[in-house]
Amino acid sequence: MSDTPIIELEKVSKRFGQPNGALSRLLGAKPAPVVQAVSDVDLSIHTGEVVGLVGESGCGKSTLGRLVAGIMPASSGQVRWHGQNRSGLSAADEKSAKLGVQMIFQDPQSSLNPRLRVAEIVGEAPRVHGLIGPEGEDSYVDAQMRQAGLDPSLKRRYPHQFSGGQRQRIGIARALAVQPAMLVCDESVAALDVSIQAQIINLFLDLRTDLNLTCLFISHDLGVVEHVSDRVAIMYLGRIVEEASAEIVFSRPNHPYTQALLAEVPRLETRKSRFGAIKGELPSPLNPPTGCHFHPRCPHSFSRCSQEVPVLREIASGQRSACHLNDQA
Amino acid sequence: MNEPSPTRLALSAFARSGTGMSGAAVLAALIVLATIGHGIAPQNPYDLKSLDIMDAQLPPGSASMDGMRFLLGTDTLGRDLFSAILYGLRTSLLVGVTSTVAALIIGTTLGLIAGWAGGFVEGLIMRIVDLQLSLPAILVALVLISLTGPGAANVIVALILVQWAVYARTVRSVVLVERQRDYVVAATGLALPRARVLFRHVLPNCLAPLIVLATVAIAGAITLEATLSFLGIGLPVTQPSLGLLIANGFAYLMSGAYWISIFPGVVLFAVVMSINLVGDTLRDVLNPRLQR
Amino acid sequence: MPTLELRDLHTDFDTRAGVLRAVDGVTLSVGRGEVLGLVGESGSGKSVTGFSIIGLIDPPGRLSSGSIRFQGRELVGLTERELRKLRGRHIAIIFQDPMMTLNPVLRIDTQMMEAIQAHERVSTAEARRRARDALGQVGIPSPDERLSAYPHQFSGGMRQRVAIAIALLHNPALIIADEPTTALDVTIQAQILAVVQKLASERGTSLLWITHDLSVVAGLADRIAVMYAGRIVESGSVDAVLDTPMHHYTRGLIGSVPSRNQRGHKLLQIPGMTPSPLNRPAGCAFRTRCPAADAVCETEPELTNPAPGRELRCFHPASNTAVAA
Amino acid sequence: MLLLLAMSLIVFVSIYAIGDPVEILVSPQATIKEIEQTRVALGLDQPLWRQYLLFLGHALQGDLGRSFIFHQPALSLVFSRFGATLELALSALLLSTMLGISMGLVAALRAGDWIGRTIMAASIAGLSLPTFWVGTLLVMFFGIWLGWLPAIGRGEVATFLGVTSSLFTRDGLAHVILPASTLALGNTALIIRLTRSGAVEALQSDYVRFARAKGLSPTRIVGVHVLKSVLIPLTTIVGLEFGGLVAFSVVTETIYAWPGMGKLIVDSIGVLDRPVIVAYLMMVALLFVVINLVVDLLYRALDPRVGLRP
Repeated sequence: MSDTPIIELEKVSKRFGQPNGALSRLLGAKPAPVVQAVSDVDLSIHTGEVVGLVGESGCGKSTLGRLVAGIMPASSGQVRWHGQNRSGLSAADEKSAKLGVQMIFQDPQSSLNPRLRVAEIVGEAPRVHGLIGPEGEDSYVDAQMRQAGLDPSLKRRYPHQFSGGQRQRIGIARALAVQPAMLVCDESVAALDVSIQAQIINLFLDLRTDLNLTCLFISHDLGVVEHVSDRVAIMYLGRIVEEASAEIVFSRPNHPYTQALLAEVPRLETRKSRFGAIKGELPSPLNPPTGCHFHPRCPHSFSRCSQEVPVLREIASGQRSACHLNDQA
Repeated sequence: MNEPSPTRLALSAFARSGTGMSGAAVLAALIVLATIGHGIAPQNPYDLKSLDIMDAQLPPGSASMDGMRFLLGTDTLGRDLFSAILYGLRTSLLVGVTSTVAALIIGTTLGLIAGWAGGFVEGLIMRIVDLQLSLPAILVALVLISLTGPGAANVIVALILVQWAVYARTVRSVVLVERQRDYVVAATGLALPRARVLFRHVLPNCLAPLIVLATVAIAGAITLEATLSFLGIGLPVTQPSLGLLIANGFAYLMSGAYWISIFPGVVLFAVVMSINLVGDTLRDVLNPRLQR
Repeated sequence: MPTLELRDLHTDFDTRAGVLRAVDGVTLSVGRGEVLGLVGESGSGKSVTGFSIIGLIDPPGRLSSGSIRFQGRELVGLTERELRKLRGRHIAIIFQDPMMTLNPVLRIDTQMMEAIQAHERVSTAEARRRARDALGQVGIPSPDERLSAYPHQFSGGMRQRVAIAIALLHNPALIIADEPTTALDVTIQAQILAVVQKLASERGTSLLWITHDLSVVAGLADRIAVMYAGRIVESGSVDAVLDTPMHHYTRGLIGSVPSRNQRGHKLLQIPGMTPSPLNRPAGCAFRTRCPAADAVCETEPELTNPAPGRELRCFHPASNTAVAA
Repeated sequence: MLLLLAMSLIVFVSIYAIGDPVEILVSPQATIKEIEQTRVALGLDQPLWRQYLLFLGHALQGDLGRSFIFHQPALSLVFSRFGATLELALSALLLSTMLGISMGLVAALRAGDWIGRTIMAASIAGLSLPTFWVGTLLVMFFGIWLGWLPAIGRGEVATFLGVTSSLFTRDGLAHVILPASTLALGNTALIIRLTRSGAVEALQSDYVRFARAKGLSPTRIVGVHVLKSVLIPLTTIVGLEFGGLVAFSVVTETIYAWPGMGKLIVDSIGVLDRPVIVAYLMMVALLFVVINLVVDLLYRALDPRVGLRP
């Protein structure tokens, strides 16, 4: 994998609620608390790869997804698209970089404009960007809908006339209509029923092989991530704590958080299990613990963990982990 | 095959509502009356030549000296009240609608700018809005009119000034909600031009609360104008609205000439009530939480 | 005598588009100290079943026929006042969304003490002491201080613990849990499951655990009942149903779980989608999506007993082999 | 405070920039010299900014100028009428809040049947009735035709605990009923609607369902769970509406010849008595600041979600 990654994040951070300027304070705006949603994340994704991003609510995985998709600028650090820093691109290159990554959202209800017909939802962006001429739009939209598993005869309908699974397919058709090289799937199957979820996952698997799509697959559901991903990154409170190929993460997890997470996932095979190995609450991102963010809940923590932030580094071939335990041998 | 749009669905829900439809029917009738009023009025109540002081304060149903019937009686100048009400209705509706539409446009524009631009611009606009909204409409109108003097144009300006802030605040808050929605994020991700996202995606989804608000606001504007006229600082005597007609009759209540004040009042009430009924039903059918 | 026994329960909703049969003849029982997992997808009627049991169905919904026996006593036909004496005291319920189940403007102690004093004449001090003990039992640290807090000062997981503490206040014979961990994170879900598991087994409480997640039920329940389109299509012990599912819907559901499949390969999916409750196919509601359906399925399949302790509603049961892994 | 200052500036500039009171004050036969003298005497010859600074300086000492008409300090003039207005507004507030909340709750509980629908229809009618017309009707029916209640003036006042009010005498109370009802009507309708929509929402909420699942009685659910959730947002509205009541008393006071500051301002606007107008507006602005403060404090006290977080 020596070729240039399709997308590369270097020391990327995202803060929300910057302190207000003097002027807006004068106008009475309340100072917002600063939240470090993503801090110093390094991540690279190569063409054709599916990287799973796992974490619990509030860990910053959705924010990271939006940074990758170019919907939000990073507060610091570099996002490189095909090796080029995305913030330094010309307007035309920036647009093509933006179109190159498309998002599939969690809530199929709110991700579609309720006042537009499906044909317009899918066809708008390719038409505006000149990917298709006016005469070709009809057949192009039909093709995109068919590719996403939708009957093109339904294209005069509005989103509210579709079921959840079908709406998710519309969202996929809309994203694919601008011919992206990469998809960011943000909890794209979380809101769906199990049987529909399986259909959408299968659709992703098909599209991946057919179109050689690169994919960042964000989910809290370890089972789904394990099933679709080549590589998996585990996030905890804004930081990536472990990253490795899916086989390694699910067979030999290194970070105590990954281990705990895997132990807590209910599985069909485990009957009458005893739940509850991990203690404590998820800390608030407003007020994260010092040092390693996981140390208050970690069964192995020692004094260094509360003082020093562990670095994400290679601990075995193709496995990176951020834990001080790896320094004690 | 065209599927019903969300707008069509809301309209058909409206058509099923009894109160909404009866309000709409009364309103439609009143609008028709106001439009053709000058044609069907038995006399031009403001052409002094057609008035006869001998006909003054006749009760409803009386006949004039020259045989004309005064359906709703006459006022102190011998003016046919029915005709006066038709003229007044037209004026009231015109003032209410004009000022509301203007305020709607101004408020919506500023609200969109505030919600979309954010930062300093938003802060500035919203401070002004807060200031405006912390003062009751009638007070602001009172002061403005006392400065500029009465007159149709001044009343309309005052009505615009007291109304725009509500729209600005509503539009801004809806825009803030809508722009967080995934479909707007998706439109951004599809690199669609900002103006297109704003006007084609965000704005149409903000319209529902605005329509409701504007409907009710027309009723409010008509009432406020009537109130100002009643206090004697509204429209000029040469162009009386329903409010002024009521005020004119107020003094004669004591002497038993109830009709001079009552009938214009009933019409005013019917106008405001029918608009409110329509607005109330619209609120129900356009409520996004009930929409499926 | 089972703690709870439902027989041919029907709950309908009168809508403008017609009568919606949310629960369409459900028969099930929960024994003393038993955990029954009621599994189904959205719109299957599983939650409505749970609410029907304690009479919390609001118009336009109504319980139209069937029988609900709780500890041998018939609940259908009881007055609201009689039902109220049962609710919270003998049958408790835990809701899905912990952020919404507690009143945001009332303190925790108010909400706990009123639950005690609704059923027992006890002093305020005594009620408060019991509320504190209950908080302690569900693992809330420093319960004395937390009593005077408001719900917004708790995380989602902590709120669900409070809801569980309230449910346990009167030591009920039955707890109906409606997806109580769905809105929670994995690690928090595990904690909640641990609390419920421990307390229910210590006290011999029966649990009706309503969920869409087969994996949770696998680790928690004694028996499973699978619901589809308002009916129970299959039930039996956890091992029997999960290892050798006989209804094709159950098989499809299990096949859809990613961990049962080989990584990167396509999942065994169920084609099509759940039919609208207003427009269900006659006969077996699953036949439009079923690989084994034929003309017979247009008539309604009866509930059969293919093996001891198992019930099934299907004309063409799948052969007793495990789902292909 | 910022609001007060902004108000004073806006009010001052707009009042003093437009219109010339001298023309109204002096007789039409006055010579130019006389006009000039009046101008100097009133301090109107100074540039606008200096007039404002002067005005502000005086305002800080409680001096808002003398009325052109009554020739007494404008502020004390307004203040002397303040009590009557406050009394009217408070009576109306009390009336509309009590009536509005109870009827709103009933409308929510009986949302499906005729009682609920009747209350809602009545509330729309209440919102649609112009205050001045209602006042007119009430004067006609109760004051003139039936003669049950006095329709004009404030009636006898009495002083109790240092507060002078007509609420302490029978005659005074009789005088208050009509104007207060007139003033309260629109507000009552509004509170009914807000209470109903809030209560309907609360009744459908998960926490009410959970409260029912706990086996609580309907009385406790409505009286504690629903009522408290409804009251909190209502506090803000009622506070703001109180300001509206004071403003709208302009109309009511005109109809009932109630000697409050609303009647004073209408009269003053008619003759461009600027110091009185300014004093009235500053008074109202101050009142609004106080109301906002009280509402804010009340809201904090009632809603646990506000102000408790670090």
